[in-house]
Amino acid sequence: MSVSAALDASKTASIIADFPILARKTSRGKRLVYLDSAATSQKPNPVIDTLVQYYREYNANVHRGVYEIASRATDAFELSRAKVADFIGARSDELIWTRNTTEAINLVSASWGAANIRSGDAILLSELEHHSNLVPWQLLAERTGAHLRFIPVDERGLLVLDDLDRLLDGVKLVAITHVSNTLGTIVPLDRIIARAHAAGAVVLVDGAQGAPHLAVDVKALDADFYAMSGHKMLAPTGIGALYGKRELLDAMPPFLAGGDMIRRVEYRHTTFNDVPWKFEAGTGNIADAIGYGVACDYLANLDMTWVREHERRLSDYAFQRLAELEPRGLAIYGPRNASLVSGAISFNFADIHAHDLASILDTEGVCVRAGHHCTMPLMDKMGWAATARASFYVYNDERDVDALIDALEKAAVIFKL
Amino acid sequence: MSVSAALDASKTASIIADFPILARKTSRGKRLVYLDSAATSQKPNPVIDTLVQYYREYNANVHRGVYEIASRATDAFELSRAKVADFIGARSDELIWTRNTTEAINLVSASWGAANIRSGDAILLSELEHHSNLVPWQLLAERTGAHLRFIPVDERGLLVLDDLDRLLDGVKLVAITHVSNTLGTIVPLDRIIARAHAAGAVVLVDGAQGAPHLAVDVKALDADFYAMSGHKMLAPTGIGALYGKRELLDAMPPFLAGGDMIRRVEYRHTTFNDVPWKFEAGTGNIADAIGYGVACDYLANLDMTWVREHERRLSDYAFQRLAELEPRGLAIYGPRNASLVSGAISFNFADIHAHDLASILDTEGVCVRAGHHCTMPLMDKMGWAATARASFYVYNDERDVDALIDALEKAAVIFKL
Amino acid sequence: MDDFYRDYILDHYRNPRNFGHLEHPDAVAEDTNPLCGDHIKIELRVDDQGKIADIRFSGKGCAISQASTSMLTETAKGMTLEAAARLTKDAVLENVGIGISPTRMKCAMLGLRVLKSAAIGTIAAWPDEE
Amino acid sequence: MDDFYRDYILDHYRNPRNFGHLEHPDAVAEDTNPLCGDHIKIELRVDDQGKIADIRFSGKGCAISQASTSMLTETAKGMTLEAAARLTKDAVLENVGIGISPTRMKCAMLGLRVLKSAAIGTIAAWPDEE
Ligand SMILES: Cc1ncc(COP(=O)(O)O)c(C=O)c1O
Ligand SMILES: Cc1ncc(COP(=O)(O)O)c(C=O)c1O
Repeated sequence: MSVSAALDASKTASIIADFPILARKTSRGKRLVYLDSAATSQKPNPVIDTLVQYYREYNANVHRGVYEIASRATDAFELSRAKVADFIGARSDELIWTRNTTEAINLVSASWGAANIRSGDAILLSELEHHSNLVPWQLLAERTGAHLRFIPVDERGLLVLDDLDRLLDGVKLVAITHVSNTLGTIVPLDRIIARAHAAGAVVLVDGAQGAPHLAVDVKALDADFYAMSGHKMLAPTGIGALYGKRELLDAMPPFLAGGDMIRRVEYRHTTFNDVPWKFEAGTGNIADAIGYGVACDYLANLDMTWVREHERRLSDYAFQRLAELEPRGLAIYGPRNASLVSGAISFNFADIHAHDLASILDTEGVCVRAGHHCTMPLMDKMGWAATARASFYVYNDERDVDALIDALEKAAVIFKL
Repeated sequence: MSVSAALDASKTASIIADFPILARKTSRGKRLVYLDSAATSQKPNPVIDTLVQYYREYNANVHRGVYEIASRATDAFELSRAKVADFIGARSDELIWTRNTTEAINLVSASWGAANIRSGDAILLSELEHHSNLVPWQLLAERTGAHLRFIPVDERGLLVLDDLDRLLDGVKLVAITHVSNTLGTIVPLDRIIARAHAAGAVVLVDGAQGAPHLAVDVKALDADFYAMSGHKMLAPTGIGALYGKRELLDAMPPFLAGGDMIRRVEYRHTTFNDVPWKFEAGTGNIADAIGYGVACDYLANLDMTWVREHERRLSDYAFQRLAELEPRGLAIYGPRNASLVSGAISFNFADIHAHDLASILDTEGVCVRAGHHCTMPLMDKMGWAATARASFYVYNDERDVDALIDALEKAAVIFKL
Repeated sequence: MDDFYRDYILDHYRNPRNFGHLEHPDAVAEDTNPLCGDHIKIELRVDDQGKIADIRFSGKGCAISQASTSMLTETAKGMTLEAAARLTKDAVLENVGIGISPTRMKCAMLGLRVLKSAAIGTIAAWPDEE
Repeated sequence: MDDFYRDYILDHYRNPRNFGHLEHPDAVAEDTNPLCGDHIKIELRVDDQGKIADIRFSGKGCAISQASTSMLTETAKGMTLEAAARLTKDAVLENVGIGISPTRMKCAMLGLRVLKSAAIGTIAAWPDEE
């Protein structure tokens, strides 16, 4: 074992120690092998402790309270906004709190979309998209008379960009994922955004699987909108964020209406608050927003370059080990190249349905997701009824891959492969 | 002291012991006297512990995971929905998770409103409404060409219902608060809902200040929609709920679009899931939703009749003690009758601006809110630039009222009244 | 769950009975399990006495949904529509003969839901939620 | 914050200087503090040399916003518009002479923001966020 691998093992061990759930055993006494971080990540102690500290020490509504704990809560809430913004290279006045990626995308479709999309306009998506970056645009297209186009995906799960300029003709908006949650494919955003801007389109990036795994700099990317979910990147459930270029946000009509997003209200007329609060109606998810900042601190401290490298190495190892089962019927989907994917691998094993496979793996403590992964159209196009998906994060290591392989061996026995 | 008052003091003491924040001192060494529960409530240990347990033991995404912790998370999430529904007399398939009251109201205005409100229709609100139950209807009216009407409020802060039937003429929707957050006024919903239904209108109740303080039975009330916020009723921030009659919900188009709310998705067409999931797009606020059920358990265990009686008694005492300061210029707003109000009292003290008053009270550890309380139009109508508001909940007692009075005395000295 | 996959379950999964289509079915229903996307269609031929004279199912799904539907078609053949409409969760559980974990209950009940929908001519409730 | 309410602050609050309106002002601005609803309007008369020859403010607010605006009008009188536009947070803090808690900073800065807006003819940034 080389020195750097040893160092890395000790770093991973200290990360694992921060996640209390990973020390637990399942009801069958198995070690918890959590390979479903693409669905939601586990949370480290500093994030959990932040929630407890908030509720035990300074829980109060923000922005309007003049007393001490309200002031502390407001400061922590806005400081956290700055941290999350900074994590993706944005300014805090360009970062809107949402519940999750889905709400962030809906915000753009309801506000920017309603103001800018007209009958006959085209919206360009890719065939990789998660339902959350597809259905909002279907509904917008239905309401406005716009139409959808799709960047095609090839049989390896890579986008085919040959026709990109033709596809971009007449397009007002490109809404595209950073990373496919089903195949792990990393989308070449640089190229797509540059071409889209050249064609005069605005670009929204679905960063649900990007921000947790890759170093993101929205300014360098030149994304117009970037949507993400805290719960997939060590933060609590119920908090997400939308980055938007300030001039776009300023020009957009409000989304939800109510307290906090207003400046002056009369019975028959209202003027709205400044960005970002214009888009935040009602009492926010204060505790979890504060937790999101701590999660970003944690990741920044690990260093996102390290995170990416760690996951690349782990994927590489997983591809190797899974290949051992190919002779017995294991099929691996997606690019199969750790440099092209970000920590999620889809597969099927002979004629074992993915749900049955996941159930059997569960008896060994191995948690994987099975099904359509909220990408039904992609599944249909690829001709897969369902796949099993193993996804990795900072707290996974080679032992977890080994546990997966052992559990797959057990499934082979049960299904008499 | 009578026996029942003594019993009650011991019950209150045991409640206080459940709220860790109340044992803290401010930076000036004062006891924390929290009188801002109308903005957000404090959280008892069982709720905080629920979050910690979720994140340490069974954090996983819900609905689609087949492994053990995903199953436990799904069960807890849906069981909690049943608990919160039961708390207001509803069935779990009529209860939609939202972030807060504001989102619940926006859901109805975006979905039911867009499908049912047409140019020329009238929407009836009251002059008491919080911005969250006003601005969404202003925007809907603007979009659709409908117009708003208002049930007037008299100088005591009570609704004037003499003209109700005339006001209801041609009205499609009545959107009305259960309790005024500024004046504490309890709205006679029974009468309004009966008359509204007789006139063929659908009724949405803004229950943000109702559900935390009064025993609510949506079926007995016959409300069509009831909106509420967990954070005002002992639950974590970031979770709320919308109750809707099943037949209304079934007929409504979706609100936000994305994962979880779909049944079948193709690139160009989508069919939607059953109610309530049809209205829940993306990963929900799982931990806090589970915490909301625990908060309802806590309140149900106290008994909402006791909660109401406790707050009535405390308001009564507060009205008495505040009256002592009237000769020195204290002005009490609202009905001034503990039977007509639910635990929130607005006041001003001579020429001390409410913000200055709140700052001075803060130095004594007394937390009150100052300003327009998100009811600017009501403030304008009443001619108040700002008021201070003290609001009570289950963990407050007479000592807190006494602390408020002592702090007001100090303000009188500082301002040389 | 690992004990679930017994020989006869795997046999029904790999060799489903009454799989396919009918030429002119008298009743048809289909449904998707929203949780996993599994889809099942059932076609019925009904005789003069209102009995299920023939039955076919089609679709894709896991061993649980496929095997339980396969067994269910054997149970249903010869039943009246009324009797089929009254079938409960227990009928499926007896067929499969082994505990189903709550997360997989919908998989096991999908076929029954579709059968009952075909029998009553409208969408039936989920048998595990009745 | 309790030491904030000194005699001279209360005096400016209860007897604000330059309070009211000008007949034909050369520049006007107004703004609301979104956090509390306090509103301040400032009207300026500007002489040939671009100096603030007269100034009036109006509106309602707390002792902090009223007193700090009242003092600020005294500071501003005689200044050029350019100089007024360059005034910073510190000018206000020097006037009030005592610490302002972060929650009340916007109250203290509202008048300055309005003055600067009037001086530059468009909405100025919040002086505490520059
Ligand atoms: C009467 C009333 N309605 C609506 C709201 C909005 O609640 P939330 O901010 O939790 O959405 C509040 C709380 O501030 C309220 O008091
Ligand atoms: C690529 C992608 N987009 C969007 C989403 C939706 O995220 P959320 O459910 O947090 O809104 C997900 C997560 O499931 C995802 O993987």
